[in-house]
Amino acid sequence: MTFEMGPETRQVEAMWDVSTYNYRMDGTGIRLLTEGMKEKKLRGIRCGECGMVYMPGPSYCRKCFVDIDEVVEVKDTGTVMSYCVTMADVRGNPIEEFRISAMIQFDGADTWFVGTVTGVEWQDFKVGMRVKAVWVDEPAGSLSDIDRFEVITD
Amino acid sequence: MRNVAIIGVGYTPVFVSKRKDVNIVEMMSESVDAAFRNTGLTPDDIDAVTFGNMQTFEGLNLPHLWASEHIRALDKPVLRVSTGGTVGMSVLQAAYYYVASGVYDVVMATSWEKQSEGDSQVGLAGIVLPEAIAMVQHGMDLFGIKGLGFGGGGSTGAASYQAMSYLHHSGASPEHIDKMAALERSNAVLNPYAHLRKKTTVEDIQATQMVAYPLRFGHTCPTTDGATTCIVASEDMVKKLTDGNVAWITGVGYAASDPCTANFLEGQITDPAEQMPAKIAVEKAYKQAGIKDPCKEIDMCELYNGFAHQSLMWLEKLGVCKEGEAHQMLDAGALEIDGEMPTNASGGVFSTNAIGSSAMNRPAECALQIMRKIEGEHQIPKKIRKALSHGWGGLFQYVAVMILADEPAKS
Amino acid sequence: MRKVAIVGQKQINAADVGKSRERMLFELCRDFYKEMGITRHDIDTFVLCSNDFYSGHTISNVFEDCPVGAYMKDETKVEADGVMAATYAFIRILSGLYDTAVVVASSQGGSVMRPYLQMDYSLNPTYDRQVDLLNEVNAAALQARAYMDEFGVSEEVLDKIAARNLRNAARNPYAFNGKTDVTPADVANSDVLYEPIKAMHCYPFTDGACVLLLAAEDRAKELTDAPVWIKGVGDLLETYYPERDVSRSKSVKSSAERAYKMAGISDPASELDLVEVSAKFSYQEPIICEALGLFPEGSAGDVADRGLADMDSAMPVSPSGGALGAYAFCAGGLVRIAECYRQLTGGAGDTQVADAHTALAHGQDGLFLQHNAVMVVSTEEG
Amino acid sequence: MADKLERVVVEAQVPLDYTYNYRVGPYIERYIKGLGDKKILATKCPQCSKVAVPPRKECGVCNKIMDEWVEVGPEGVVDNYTVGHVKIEKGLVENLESPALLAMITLDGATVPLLAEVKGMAPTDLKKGLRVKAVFTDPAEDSLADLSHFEQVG
Repeated sequence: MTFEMGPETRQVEAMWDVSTYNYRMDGTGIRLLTEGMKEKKLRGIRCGECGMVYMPGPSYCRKCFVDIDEVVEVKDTGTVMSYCVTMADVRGNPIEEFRISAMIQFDGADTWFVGTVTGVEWQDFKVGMRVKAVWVDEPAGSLSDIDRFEVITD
Repeated sequence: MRNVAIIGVGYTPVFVSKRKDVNIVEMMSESVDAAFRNTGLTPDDIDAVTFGNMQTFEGLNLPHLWASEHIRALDKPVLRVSTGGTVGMSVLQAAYYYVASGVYDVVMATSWEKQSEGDSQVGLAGIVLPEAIAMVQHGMDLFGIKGLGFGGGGSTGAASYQAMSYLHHSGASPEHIDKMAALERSNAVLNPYAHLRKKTTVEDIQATQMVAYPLRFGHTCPTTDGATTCIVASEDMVKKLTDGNVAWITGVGYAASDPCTANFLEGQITDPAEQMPAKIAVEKAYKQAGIKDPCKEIDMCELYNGFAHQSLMWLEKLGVCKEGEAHQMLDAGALEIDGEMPTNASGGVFSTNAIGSSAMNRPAECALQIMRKIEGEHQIPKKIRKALSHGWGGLFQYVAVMILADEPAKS
Repeated sequence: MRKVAIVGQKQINAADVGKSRERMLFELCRDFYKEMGITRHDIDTFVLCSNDFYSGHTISNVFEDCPVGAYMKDETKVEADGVMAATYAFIRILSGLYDTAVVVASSQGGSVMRPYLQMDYSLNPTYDRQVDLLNEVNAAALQARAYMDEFGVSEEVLDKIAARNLRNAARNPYAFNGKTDVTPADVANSDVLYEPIKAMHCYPFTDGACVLLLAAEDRAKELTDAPVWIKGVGDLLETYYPERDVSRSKSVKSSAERAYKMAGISDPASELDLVEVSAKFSYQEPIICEALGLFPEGSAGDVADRGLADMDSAMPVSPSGGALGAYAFCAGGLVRIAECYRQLTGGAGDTQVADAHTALAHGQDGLFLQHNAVMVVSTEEG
Repeated sequence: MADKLERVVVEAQVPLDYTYNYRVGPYIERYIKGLGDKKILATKCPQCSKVAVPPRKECGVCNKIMDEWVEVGPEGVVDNYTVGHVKIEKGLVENLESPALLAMITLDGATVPLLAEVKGMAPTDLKKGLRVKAVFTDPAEDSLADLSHFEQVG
């Protein structure tokens, strides 16, 4: 290739100011979930047609295209669908303590959530393992009311 | 339905991390002018233009307005399509429909990205930031250390869940990802339009930092400045304007699923390695192209692989081999340029990622391979009759496919 | 070439819909499919029309696919005016690969984003955004002045055009900015922004969404007794730079010529029964209509005085109230087509034009009417 | 648990503005350097003789590269104008204390008008055909702001 880039030209700045947006989102499912977490309960929404349980949920079923509003309880145990082990920070520098983040399908739900798993060596962690939520002592109705997950060993 | 062919391709002279010498529209004009040079056409031959990029990556709303004369689209019909990572192919598919419909005869499709003008991480985060903020309002730890919701690993993290699920279901090992990465980086060395062009061994890949196991830094794509233009024409115009050495578009497909990752508020229902839309889209394209046994009939693939494990995954999801066989093909050397199923001979998105044009470079490379007009050393030695190109995007939810062939589909 | 028809429409426009866009789109499409007697599985391809800057999200359609029913379906997104999206959906059906298509356009310019700011982002970032002089309203002022100076049209004419549109909008349940009995004097007394543009000359900030169902001939006849056929389309992009004569619109003229040729229309003024145009500022209406060949160049004063564009005239212009009644960007142009559909199927209620068979819808993007698109629709299958 | 679910809208603001750094390219680069010497540079189409200011590369009408550089102005004629009673800041309309004059000016030797501010005259005096002269920032700042505004000639 004989192409040579021309001389460097100056840079000028411009903004995209996203602080000017008043974003609005469907909060039905997340409100239901976090309200329940005050009582250490996980709640999802079930589609009356296909039976799919969303947690948190949209207010309609993606597949059946109908409104959904049947509240169901979801267990705080689940199965690992996939996971990753964080070994570097956002800038790519290695970190001391590796962290396992797992995609967990909760028992009684068809959706998955990501959570941190502790108490297991990362080399021993596998897809398909069973995990259980470890709750904080005084839940406040927040997604952080579940502190972490641990592997169910029995 | 009319037969439609890609009659020529134009790239910017280089795909690099920073084009400091030109502004956005000047860069776009380079690929457009290259397409005219390569086809011998002039802007007067073009009936309509389709156009696309990821506009928040450059912070520029409706950039086709500013670009009109720079991309030789002045006083022409112009359609702006924008679909995320798939946009390059969405733009080319739009050009295909324009001609197939009979409304236009010769259409130019152009796509680009000048990622150095913005921050790609910001551009990507911009997909879900409001949703993430809403989740933080509900107690989600944005650093993913505690609680329910957000995972580790940043943008590589989301892909690493997909990689792990893929490895689990396919039986491939992390070393296969290293091997695929080294193969594609080595292919890129041969391609003058590739961005990362450094001879790379499996050991080189394995020496890079593990970011989010199973993905290393060496498994991720670069950010690139570049633009690509394709000119498509109807069968009549192929006869009139060319020597007949063109690549026919014989099948197209596109499908959307739900956002498979970071869909915080709506509930995530899909395993990101499942990729049902790939099966839906490709099935339609194969049917249109009259392909019954893709494993045998497809001669080469250009797949959209932002991360190295994806080439293997897509081969299976797109039916080019059976589930779980891609890594065996890799081990057998079938995916190399002179192998049975050359895959990403160009080096793939994994070596060159000007996002807007990434999904157009795939069919463009297939077309050039079919026409045997590859510049550089990555021309596949065997004759290519049918090629599969693929684009991927959104929140892991969009799949676009296009099948190219050395002769038009029989009606 | 196949025949393609519009077989249904639904729209929502408000200053503030009070809903998330997901919910706004879902409710609109849920009710629409029910009314049409179809499910989402009856739709072959979905053409969305929205914009990353208007929604404030990178890849704005990521969260819009599921609410419109496109889960595991063929889908794409046009980032331009809704008329462009409808044109693309029409072309997709013409290709023979699809028999039915849904077009859904939306934006929340009333409650979520600031329309004038988003238009600033469309300016050349290496010059216009740096010198920071141009915006959507002063661009409108400059173009309005150019038209007025070229043809000797007075400011009062712009007031009359605005008043007519606002009165029309008051009779349209889908427009929210209508003003019954508003007079040109009321418009003249509204705040001056950039001379000669006054507040009541401008489109209202709008939350809105519009959905159309398109179908190829056989499917169209199964789906409705009253299909509205798409007869012609055309669009054109002009130069961004201020070197063109903005007192006329070359791109509207050329777009219309393409569409008329396709539709077999030789005398638009007599063959069209009404037009719905996206005049975001009142001065744009005569420029557009003159380029469409409906009125002589520079005749805005005469048209206003003689009521030639009124709802009961021979050439009603935007009986819905047009963009001054509601204009939700991407949805803005699609609503124009939807309004033509309502007219041609006799469902336009208090805005109904008598004996309407053939109509034209217009959409635009950019400053100074840079990018225009038109679609000609008719009840005559032909 | 089968209560009808309340549909919840959550609102969020994202307190960020994203910064972009645009390369101006060789044409605007040379234009800015010219302004520093109090010269307004333009490019000319070899075919239709269009003289574009600010300069640019492509003539879309002729599909030619505009590679001839010419100096235009500093005087020119008002082609079109508007008197602004408001300004628009971040998309919001704000009233101005005193009106701002904005004009499209065709500089001597140019064929494409330039949008610029006009200062130092009464709004009612601003007319089509008025001759105006460029005022440069002194000392130059090496930016587009070096062409400060225009004033009436004489």
